[in-house]
Amino acid sequence: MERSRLLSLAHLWAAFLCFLPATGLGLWQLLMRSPLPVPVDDPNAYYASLTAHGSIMAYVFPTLFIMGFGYAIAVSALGRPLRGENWAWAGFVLCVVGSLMALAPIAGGRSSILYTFYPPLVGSVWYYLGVALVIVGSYFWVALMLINFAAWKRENPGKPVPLAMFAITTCALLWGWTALGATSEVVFQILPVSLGWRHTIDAGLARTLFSMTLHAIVYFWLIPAYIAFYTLMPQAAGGRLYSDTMGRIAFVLFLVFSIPVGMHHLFMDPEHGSGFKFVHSLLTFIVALPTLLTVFTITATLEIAGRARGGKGLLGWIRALPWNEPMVLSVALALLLLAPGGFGGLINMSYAMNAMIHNTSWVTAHFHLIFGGVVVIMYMAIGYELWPRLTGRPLITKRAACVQLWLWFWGMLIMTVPWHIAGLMGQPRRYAIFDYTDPGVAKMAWLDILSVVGGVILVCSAALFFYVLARSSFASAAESISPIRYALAVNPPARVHPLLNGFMFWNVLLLALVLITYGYPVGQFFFLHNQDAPAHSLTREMKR
Amino acid sequence: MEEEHHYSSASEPERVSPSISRSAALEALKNGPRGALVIAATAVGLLLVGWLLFYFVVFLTRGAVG
Amino acid sequence: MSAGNGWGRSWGFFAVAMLTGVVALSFGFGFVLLPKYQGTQGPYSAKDSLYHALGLHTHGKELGSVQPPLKVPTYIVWTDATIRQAMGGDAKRGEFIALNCNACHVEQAKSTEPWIPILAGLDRLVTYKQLDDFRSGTRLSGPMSAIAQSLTPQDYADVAAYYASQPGMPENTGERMPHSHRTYRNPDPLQRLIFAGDPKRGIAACASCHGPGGYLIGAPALTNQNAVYLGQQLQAFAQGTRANDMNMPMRTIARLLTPEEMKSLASAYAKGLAELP
Amino acid sequence: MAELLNNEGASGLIPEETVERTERRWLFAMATVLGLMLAVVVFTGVTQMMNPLSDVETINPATLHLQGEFVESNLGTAVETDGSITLRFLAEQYTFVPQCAVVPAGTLIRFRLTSPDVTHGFFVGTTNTNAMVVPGYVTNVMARFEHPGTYTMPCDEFCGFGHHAMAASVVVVPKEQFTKLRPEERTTTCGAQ
Repeated sequence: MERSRLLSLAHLWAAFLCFLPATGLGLWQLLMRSPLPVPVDDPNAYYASLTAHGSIMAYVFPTLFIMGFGYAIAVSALGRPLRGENWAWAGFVLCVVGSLMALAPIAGGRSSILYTFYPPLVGSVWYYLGVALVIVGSYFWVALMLINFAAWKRENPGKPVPLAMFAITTCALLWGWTALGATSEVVFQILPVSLGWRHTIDAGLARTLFSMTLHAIVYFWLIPAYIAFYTLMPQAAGGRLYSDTMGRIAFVLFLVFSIPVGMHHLFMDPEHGSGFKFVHSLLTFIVALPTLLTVFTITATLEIAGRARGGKGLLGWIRALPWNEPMVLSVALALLLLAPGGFGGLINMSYAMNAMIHNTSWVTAHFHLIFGGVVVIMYMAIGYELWPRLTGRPLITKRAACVQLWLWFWGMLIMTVPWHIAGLMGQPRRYAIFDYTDPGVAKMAWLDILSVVGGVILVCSAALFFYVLARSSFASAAESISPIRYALAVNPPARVHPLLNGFMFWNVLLLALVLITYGYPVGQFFFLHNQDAPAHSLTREMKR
Repeated sequence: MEEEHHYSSASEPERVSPSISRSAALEALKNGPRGALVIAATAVGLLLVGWLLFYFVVFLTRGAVG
Repeated sequence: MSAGNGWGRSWGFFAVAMLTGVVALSFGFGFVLLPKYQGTQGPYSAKDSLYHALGLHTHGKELGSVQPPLKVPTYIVWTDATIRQAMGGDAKRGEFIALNCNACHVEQAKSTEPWIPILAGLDRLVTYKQLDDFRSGTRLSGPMSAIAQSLTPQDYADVAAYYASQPGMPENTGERMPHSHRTYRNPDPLQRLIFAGDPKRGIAACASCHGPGGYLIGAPALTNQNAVYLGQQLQAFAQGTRANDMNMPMRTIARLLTPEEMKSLASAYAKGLAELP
Repeated sequence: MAELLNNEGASGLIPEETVERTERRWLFAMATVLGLMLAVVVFTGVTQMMNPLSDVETINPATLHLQGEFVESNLGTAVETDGSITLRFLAEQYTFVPQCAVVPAGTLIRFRLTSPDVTHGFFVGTTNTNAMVVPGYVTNVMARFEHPGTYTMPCDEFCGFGHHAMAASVVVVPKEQFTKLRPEERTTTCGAQ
């Protein structure tokens, strides 16, 4: 047990250690885009920094965090030692080595191609190898989650798998499936070119493969946040989960629907017809359902707790909730951020309406609200929840933790709301600098300055988060610390339907759906001619 | 016999949150989750109205697509 | 929940049925209804709609405005084979061939005449492409055309390899250390032009292709190049008397520059951007 | 634990049914909301031709300067024999060619773009004309600008170190003014001195 706590702790430390500097990079990038003075104002450095910020925040930080959280769930919810713990450590080492390998060439200015790869732009081979290693390391985790899930089920036939474990296994499966898109892009298209074996790339195919990962990766990040909603928050609030079944349905829907929607990132691309674009648009509407379901279930769960604590009236229970509990506060803040974030998402996914905001700051704002807002604020709350259990030392202060969460909430809103507006005014994303002497651009100056204010608040919040965890790690050990406890549903099911207790059926459905929705869009590239483009490097001659 | 019911939360009973009893939860739910329904429905309603406004007022006035 | 209530017994059937319905609906809308009215000519027949939705309709060939080229800027095509050949020269052989070049581009390739470019350290693809353009006549120069016509493509590659190996101008691989004052915050308009560009006029930063810090296939690094040569070439691009830039980037951008800007850009690069902070 | 779970009706039939019924109603309500939005999307897609671009045309990005419709002399605004307008741009590191083009107001215009090097994108002012330009493919987009004026057309996809300064302009003039322009004036570097 002791070693598995160390395992989770190592993952979380590594995740947060790269998270903190990455927020700093983000703030510097905000300053670069604003009219304010900034040190080292070099556009090339901006693109390197954006590559680093994106690679850390999209690949390294969430992956390590989810892995660590997953191991903690497997041990605590299943109540048995982790099977294959040595493999877990091996996966961890691979992730850390891969991260360093990817970050070195970025820092050296050799891979300023952004974290979304963008072939035929090609950067240093070490960058791609590093990212690939992180994915390989995470696959160790995927396998371990599945193995531990299956082992428990074998030993407890007919019993419902604990919801937290069911959900984290969905998360692992989802990642296992969806990472295949980006992985095949890197392995079959980019690596051969950056190694000098091949010299041309089909950019259309690359974009399509990447789109298979690009959307579902968000649900890979999101599911742990929802696990906290469903299984950790009710106990912190002092209540019960409204419905266990709805949780299972939501997670299963995520698994099935979050991959065959990826082409909504390609609505404005010339390499696909509008037919499949619409199919993916409609399926994106469906994948909004589990979130809408969750919103209600979780609000109802909060209501149960509030009423159990003596809250009266239609909305009086809200005041009765323990708002000084980081877990409760963060869930409420996450739901509040989910509203504008989800609104942006509804706009983006609506087929032709995508043209209004495609590749403007609006999109950056949207995914910062969803990932940086909803997901990260829950990761922080999970961090506060797990820390005492992993270190054996109590959290030094819940008050500072709550202040930190509030700061993160306001910082994220102040940063992203102006971005939305600027995007509608026609501000492109991924610009290092703007020429504010242009009257058309000058109109957006105040928006960009406001975003910087948000960024400053976010960095302060991140620093405070780090401070609370670090100080708590060195507090004196507590006599006893209660274990992680998972919420009981109002009606804890004695049995659940086999389909909501395993994944084989959903895997088959998912596979069928992926074949239907991606079969032709990927297959067409093998029948097109002429489209291969020579690879381009930004910094040097390609190796030939 | 009821011991088995905790499995949907965690494998071991001591890992299950002891917050409130089932009867307390049912008592809290006596009037259904009305407040939650009101809040969630209002939020989704606002989203829908906002979406419609964006679609007809902002998007369609910006000209043709494709 | 127990298996039997509420949602019905046959979860699996229910899920598959719902999914089939959703997929059928999405294909019906996406491939039948929407494409029928898409485009300017609709409504289309069912077959045409399907073709359209799959992206199989193409327009390029039907358009009358497509005309054969009036002139060709360069016959170089950056295919694998070309790049391999241009990068695969033998510097030793190149040194021997370059004996002929040194009369003008002199030993160590420091040229004496300011309108003759410095070749030492020049990117191999650049030397190779320019020689081929001289040969084909897409870049005009009496002496260079004659010389280029007397050489083979393999000779181009060898000479290119030789000059690339000479110390002279910094390679495009250049520095990647971040610097300050390289954005529009810099009050000096010249430095802004070099390092940040001028989007109001559609002028990209010179440095993003010509260094320091940037690289583009076929674009030479310009730091320490002769000022007079640079100035003349910019003018030639602007007036169209030099037109061998593939896909017209230099003609497009040079036309947007004022004569003063061309002069100061040329002299700034010639001085190795040294006086810039 | 035992006392927690041991209470009225271990089967939990009555309340669980209530929970399920509520959740199911919520689910249907949400499906209705989404269905309504989808109906709007489909309806306007049919009545107003609001659909993303749909033509998959490939083109060899390495030989654009030698052959085909994107050779130098074909770039810019062209009037087809049937009077329709085609507007061709190359999006390349780090400029659009031509850097500026004139089109008539209130007319359906066919934008055709491609890239000789890496992926770019473009949008025109704050209109809905917004698409990616991927090397190897031709982007074919229909647009109509009702209001005369100069529209900025920035590159909106990261293409390299010069990305932030890559922009062209589309000049929309009244129809009658456009017809008076000589062909070379339609495709002119408007910003040139």
